[in-house]
Amino acid sequence: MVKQRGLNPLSGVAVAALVGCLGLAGTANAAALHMAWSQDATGLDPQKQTAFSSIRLLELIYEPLVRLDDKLAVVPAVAKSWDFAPDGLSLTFHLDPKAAFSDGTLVTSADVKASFVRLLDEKTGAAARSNYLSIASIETPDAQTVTFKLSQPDVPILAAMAGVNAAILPASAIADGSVGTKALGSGPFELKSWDPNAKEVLVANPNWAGGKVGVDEIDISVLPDETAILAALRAGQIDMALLNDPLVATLVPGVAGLKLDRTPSISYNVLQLNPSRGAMQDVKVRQAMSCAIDRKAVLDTAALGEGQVTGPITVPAYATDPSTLFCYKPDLAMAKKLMAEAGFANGFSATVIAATGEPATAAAEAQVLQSQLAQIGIKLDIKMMELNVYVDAWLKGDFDMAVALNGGRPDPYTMYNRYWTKTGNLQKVANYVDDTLDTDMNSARVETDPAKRKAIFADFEKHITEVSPWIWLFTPYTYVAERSNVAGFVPTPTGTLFGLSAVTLK
Amino acid sequence: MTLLSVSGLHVGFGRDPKAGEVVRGVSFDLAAGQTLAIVGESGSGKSVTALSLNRLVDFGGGTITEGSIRLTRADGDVLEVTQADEAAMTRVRGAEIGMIFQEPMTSLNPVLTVGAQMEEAFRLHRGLAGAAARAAAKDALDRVRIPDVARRLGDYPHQLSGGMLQRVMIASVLACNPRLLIADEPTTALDVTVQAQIMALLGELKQETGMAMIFITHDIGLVAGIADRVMVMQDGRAVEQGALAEVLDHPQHDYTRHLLHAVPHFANGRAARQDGPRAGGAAAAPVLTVQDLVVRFPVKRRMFARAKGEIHAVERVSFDLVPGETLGIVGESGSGKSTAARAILGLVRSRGTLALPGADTRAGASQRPVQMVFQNPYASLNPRLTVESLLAEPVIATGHGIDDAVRARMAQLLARVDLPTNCLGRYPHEFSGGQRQRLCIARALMLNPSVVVLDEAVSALDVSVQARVLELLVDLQREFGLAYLFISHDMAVVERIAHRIAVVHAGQIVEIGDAAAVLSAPRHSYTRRLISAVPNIDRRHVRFTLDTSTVGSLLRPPGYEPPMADWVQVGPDHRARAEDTA
Amino acid sequence: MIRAIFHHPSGRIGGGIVLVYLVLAGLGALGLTPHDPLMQYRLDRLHPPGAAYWLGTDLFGRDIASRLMVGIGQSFFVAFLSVAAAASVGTVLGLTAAWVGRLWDGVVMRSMDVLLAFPAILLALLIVAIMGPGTWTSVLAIAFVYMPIFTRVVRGPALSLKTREFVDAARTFGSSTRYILTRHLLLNIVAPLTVQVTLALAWALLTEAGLSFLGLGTQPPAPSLGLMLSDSRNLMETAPWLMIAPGVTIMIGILGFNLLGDALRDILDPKTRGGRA
Amino acid sequence: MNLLTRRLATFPLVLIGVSSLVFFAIRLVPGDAITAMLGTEAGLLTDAQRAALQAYFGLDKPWIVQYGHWFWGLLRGDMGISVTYGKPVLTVILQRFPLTLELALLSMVIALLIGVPAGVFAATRNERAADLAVRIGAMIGQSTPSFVFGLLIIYVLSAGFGVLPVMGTFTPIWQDPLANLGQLILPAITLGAAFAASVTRIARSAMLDVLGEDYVRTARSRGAPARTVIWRHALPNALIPVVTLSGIEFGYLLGGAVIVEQIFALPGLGRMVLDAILQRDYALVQGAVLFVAFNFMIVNLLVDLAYFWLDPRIRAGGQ
Repeated sequence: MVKQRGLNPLSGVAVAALVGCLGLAGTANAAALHMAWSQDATGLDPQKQTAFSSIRLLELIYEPLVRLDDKLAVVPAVAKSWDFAPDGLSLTFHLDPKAAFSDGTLVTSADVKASFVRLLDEKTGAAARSNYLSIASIETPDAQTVTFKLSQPDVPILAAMAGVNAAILPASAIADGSVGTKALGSGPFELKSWDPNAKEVLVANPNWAGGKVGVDEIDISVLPDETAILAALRAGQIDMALLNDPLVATLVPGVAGLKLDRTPSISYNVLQLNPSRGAMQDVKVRQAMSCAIDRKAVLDTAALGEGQVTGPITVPAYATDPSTLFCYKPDLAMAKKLMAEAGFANGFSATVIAATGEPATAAAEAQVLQSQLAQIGIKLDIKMMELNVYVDAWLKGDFDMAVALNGGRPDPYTMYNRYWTKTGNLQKVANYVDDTLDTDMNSARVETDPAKRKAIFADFEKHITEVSPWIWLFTPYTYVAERSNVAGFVPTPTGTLFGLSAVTLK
Repeated sequence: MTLLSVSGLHVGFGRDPKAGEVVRGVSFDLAAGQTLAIVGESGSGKSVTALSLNRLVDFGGGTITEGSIRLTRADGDVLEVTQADEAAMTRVRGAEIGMIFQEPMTSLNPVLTVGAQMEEAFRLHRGLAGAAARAAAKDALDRVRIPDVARRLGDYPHQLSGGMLQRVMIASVLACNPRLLIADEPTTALDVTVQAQIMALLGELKQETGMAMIFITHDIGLVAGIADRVMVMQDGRAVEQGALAEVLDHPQHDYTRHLLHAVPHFANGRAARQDGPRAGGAAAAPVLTVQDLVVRFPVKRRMFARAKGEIHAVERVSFDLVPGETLGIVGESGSGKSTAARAILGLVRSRGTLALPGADTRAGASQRPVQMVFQNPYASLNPRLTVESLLAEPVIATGHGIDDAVRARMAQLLARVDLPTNCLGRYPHEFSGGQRQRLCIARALMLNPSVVVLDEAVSALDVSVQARVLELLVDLQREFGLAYLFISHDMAVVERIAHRIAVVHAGQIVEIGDAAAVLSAPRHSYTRRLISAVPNIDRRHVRFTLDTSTVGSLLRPPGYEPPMADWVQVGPDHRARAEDTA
Repeated sequence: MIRAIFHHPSGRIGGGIVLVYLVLAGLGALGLTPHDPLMQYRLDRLHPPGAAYWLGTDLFGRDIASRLMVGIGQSFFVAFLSVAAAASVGTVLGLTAAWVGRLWDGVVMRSMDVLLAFPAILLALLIVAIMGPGTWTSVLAIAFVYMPIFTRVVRGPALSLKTREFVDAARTFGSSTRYILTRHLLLNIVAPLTVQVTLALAWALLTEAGLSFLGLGTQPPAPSLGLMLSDSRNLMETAPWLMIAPGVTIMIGILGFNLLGDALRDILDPKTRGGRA
Repeated sequence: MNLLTRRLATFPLVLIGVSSLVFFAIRLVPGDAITAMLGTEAGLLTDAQRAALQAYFGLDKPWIVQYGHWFWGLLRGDMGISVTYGKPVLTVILQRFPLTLELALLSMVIALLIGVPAGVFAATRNERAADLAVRIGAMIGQSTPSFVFGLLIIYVLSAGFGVLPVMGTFTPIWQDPLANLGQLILPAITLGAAFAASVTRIARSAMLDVLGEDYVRTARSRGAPARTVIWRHALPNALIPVVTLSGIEFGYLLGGAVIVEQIFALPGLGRMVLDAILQRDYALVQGAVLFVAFNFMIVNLLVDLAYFWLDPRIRAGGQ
């Protein structure tokens, strides 16, 4: 009697709730694409934001001069053509006359100049500035032409300009300081509303030079839990989602009506050693570690085999076949021999840091590495850290080893000069000075012949895996899950969502 | 006509009620309109017997294991209570059997108004609701002479005094005109004058309504005034029962005789001690002198506001105490007698002069010449310390270690208060109340004090235990030359132990002097009222008169100083405060 | 005392569970597990429960049953230690606040309000920043979170004990404040404190799981129940046993502590001890 | 009212304590808004760039100056600007608060509707099979982490029935009450389950105490049927500990239920605070913690007022 009193009203509420849920699920508007991701953008200033979660949103709103296609080739964006001067000291862009910001004003060379002046201004605080330091001056002969005068030959600068960090902003917005608070770009979509960490709504930019986009609107929800994203896909509440965790992504193909795009990314999972510390100062110890680690096993266990074993260079155009690299076939006997030669037959102890959930597989990688290195007597102590705390320690180079997922760049020079040249900004993080690496990097910068560049990078890759300051593991996949009503999405290795401009809904 | 017939009743507790029997074979008959008094000490099974009659014992974890209880109902049917189901019992309770309990303060629901609880009785058994129930409740309260009824109905229990609450309880029970009223120690928690009022009320109502009553008490003195028949219980059995006069005048059982004679009964000063050190006229130097002791508690309204007044809890109390003497301080609850004791021990802030002349002239005098024994031996011993730790505490407090001398003193004192000397490792809950109070006394004597303050030291004990503890106290006094300050509300007990008596009322001493003199010839009107309220086995079927006067508020405006009192010298050692005769 | 627990119906179940857990944790600590809890059997990754692996294996091919045994020890170590720390500091603060009263009471209780209102995550992050992540950090963070609760739990009864007659008696002897606080107040708060401790142990087990989410708890590969549970969430569909095993272990453990707490409350409470009023 | 003013007087003290603690605590944790925005790319900044960004985020002055500045703003009712949201802190908080408040209320209602009757039921059947069943049920509720319970609900609904509450956004109750309820009911059940379990335990033990009281015996002796005894006489007296517990739990819920908000993707206060901490949005963390602390104290006050209302003895003057 007592029990019924309490339960009757409650079961009524539960029934009402279920009815409510049923009624509300899947109320999709025909021309709107419903999307979800687990991490939201952290800001709207395309020149300043470096987080991948920000870039993929901003790439839909802003356009750089050029962009990369799904083969990582440079293709037109705001600029419809470009050429290097024979001496390699100037680079000229011809703008697309149709290119316009979403408010209808045309993109002119003045906007381009203003954008790069802002990017290079130290007061802006744009981290990407370091990629464009060879720009000596910018000339605008006419409204559709821009010439960058370079202080030294810089081939990779073109690919570097393909990122949204080099996006073209309206000169007027730069002048009135509204960049970062109001998103006004020349990309395929226009930002209608943004509720950080909750939801953003994008609408098609009618003035986009690239033509008409396939959907009128994109509603993006931030669902922090990836299991919940999968549930939302199942229930038809969203059409498309980005996933990070292979444990969740691999479930997608098993669900009727869902498909999974997996694209090898150019970012890489790596075990960063600190060659300035303890036993790791000895190249033989680092080599021994490289030989002891079974990269395929790390990939199979920590990421369910979702990814590809990789050498340092992840861009397909320049990459060497990993199986030819030093000790990419695990060789425990060799590892033990090297350890003995280095005088560490009994191994040593060290600490490895990793960020919680960044990447999702970090803790798992650390544990597999720990168990593999234990075979040659290296006792690893794992320290998981909140991301910011980790970044703080990483930037100070304050670690023995670090499990990291580092971003890739379309050009290996842009990707690695920061670590392996003597003047690199992150040289202190790498903590390793090597003449060969420095020379290779600097010659890759000035060399314009792709074939010669490829040879330089092959040499770089062979050498760096032999001296083994870091131990490269694998490139992960980026995942896009779609319901079967979504068509036309083309993923790229950089993980950009620019392909959304071609998506249509059935 | 037999209303209730109980035969061979056995009641037990716990998972195995047969093994845990508390009532072991009680039989009695009760005729309509008759009053049966059940007398016994704690653990005798008297309350459990009563609770079995309406099966409330079920809710306390008890089970009737054997016997029968046959209740003749209003319609003439006979109900076998031991077999009745809960629904039937719900109809019997309240309507046919009403019950009032010992603690009026806890027996009413604190979150419901008095009126709401009164009305419930009318709603349940008379089907009244709303205004009709309210009117009935008002009538019922009028019947028990509660002043200002309309306001009282809206009050919550905590706003009423104990005596008032017990009247409310009685009123709500009488609401349904039960044919049987069970009163379980209804006056034990009340002051003696209030007790007299309640007894008077019960007697009067019984006469009016003709209901039968079972009156349960530990105080055989109280029985005389109300009962027709008496049943004496001990260890779950009825050891004697019979008509009132039979039992009181010609007790057959040893235990009844013990209750009647060994237990203190008030004798109007005839039983007062005659061995006082002042008896010869050559009094020794006082060991404690209290001059103009004043205790006031500020009453604040808001945090930062000035005090809005002061409670004058103790007002200019003066007396002295010579070695070997007992000063009894009597008064009712709220009179300030305990506060005065606490002030002497330094437990509350006070003004006035406290002198301990001669305290350190004795050999082996203590650093703490005044010690105290508290009212409740259950509360004044830390339940989680062993006897050894308890006895050691006063010694440790003086900075001494526990050495062989201290242990020897512990053993000696334990032996002296008749506790086994091998009990040092035991905990308080392993002792009975009397033993615990002996332990408290031993503890107070550890530091060899010259004055012991005994605050209601025997009030919580069973009557026969009381007598033995009093004897022990007298013996100890003689042996150690102790001076006692004996605080009690119980005139019979004070009479047995005090050489001198101070009567306290509203924070002031109204009469002080030789015990026999004060008790036999009280001068002050308050003393007289107090003495006349004390129950007495010789006063049978007395009608007490109802009196609803209350003690006025002790709250005075800040800075108020009462006028000096005038004293009347009544006898050689007997003074009383002068009263306005107007 | 032990006999009393096993005579009490819920005490029997609760005591039994706790005993079994202690035995399991003991065996785990001695290394008497079916498999090495850290050994990664690479070929048997995500193996369902069966004869070889009683409760299956995890993502790395480690034996769940063995990890649970060690994890019980680890989790209970963290829970016990943090609750012990919270209880002792909270008790001292609660006791002194009640005894001294006035300004000190205000300062202590308002500080506890500050702590109660403070997000536990920020507190944990701060402690990690100072001490680095690991077992001790979780201990300290959990201790900080529960300290105000213990302070409140102790202060209430201490305020009422302060007015009890045996405390008055002690004051008439001139006993020192320390003696009164420890022998008279603390000793008598042991009963509610014991109950609170058993309840807090249950919370601590769950809080440890929550901290592991942020990498603030037990560091891998050491198994703790909370870490095992939080690691299992994205494998819920692939390998449900990963969630069920630690989940049920935590549940039964908490059940055991709560039942034991209930029994202790009944046993230590003088009101129910005598059986009859 | 004495109580009310005394309580209110302590508010500023606690708030100053909370604000100072949170101000310095968040700054002591490694990492700042720059690393939160740029991650490892922060290493590419030149000194001048870093200085420019520090000035932008207001991190360039010594802590004590920053504190003074912030505190002075606080006194004028200005909590600063959130760097992630680009809006005044109070605006951001007030935007998130209705959801959190509603979720907390709904969970408490669920908890009380289940917990109180279940606790009373168990108490009246002390140590019998039904009591044990309720208690085991309660303990399962109490010991199931909310993420397990929440994920199970989501999995069962989406995989089994293909339905799910709308996630990611929040429909305020004044716009569409039904949609609002549909969104909040599952998270509320998830939170309410554990909450109900605690209420059940407390209600049971309080009822057991109260059922042994003299006045309950009095009510029975008056012939009150079991229903009246339990609901009218015993329950109101047993409610005080239930109110205390509900107050504490409700206070915690008003600070946001991080894990449940995370799983059900609800933009509530808990997630906002967590995100703000992870993004080192100092002004928002400070403002939010202060706001939560203030709510916590208001709830404490309401609990005291509830005692006041429940117990006439407290009403009379709090002895």
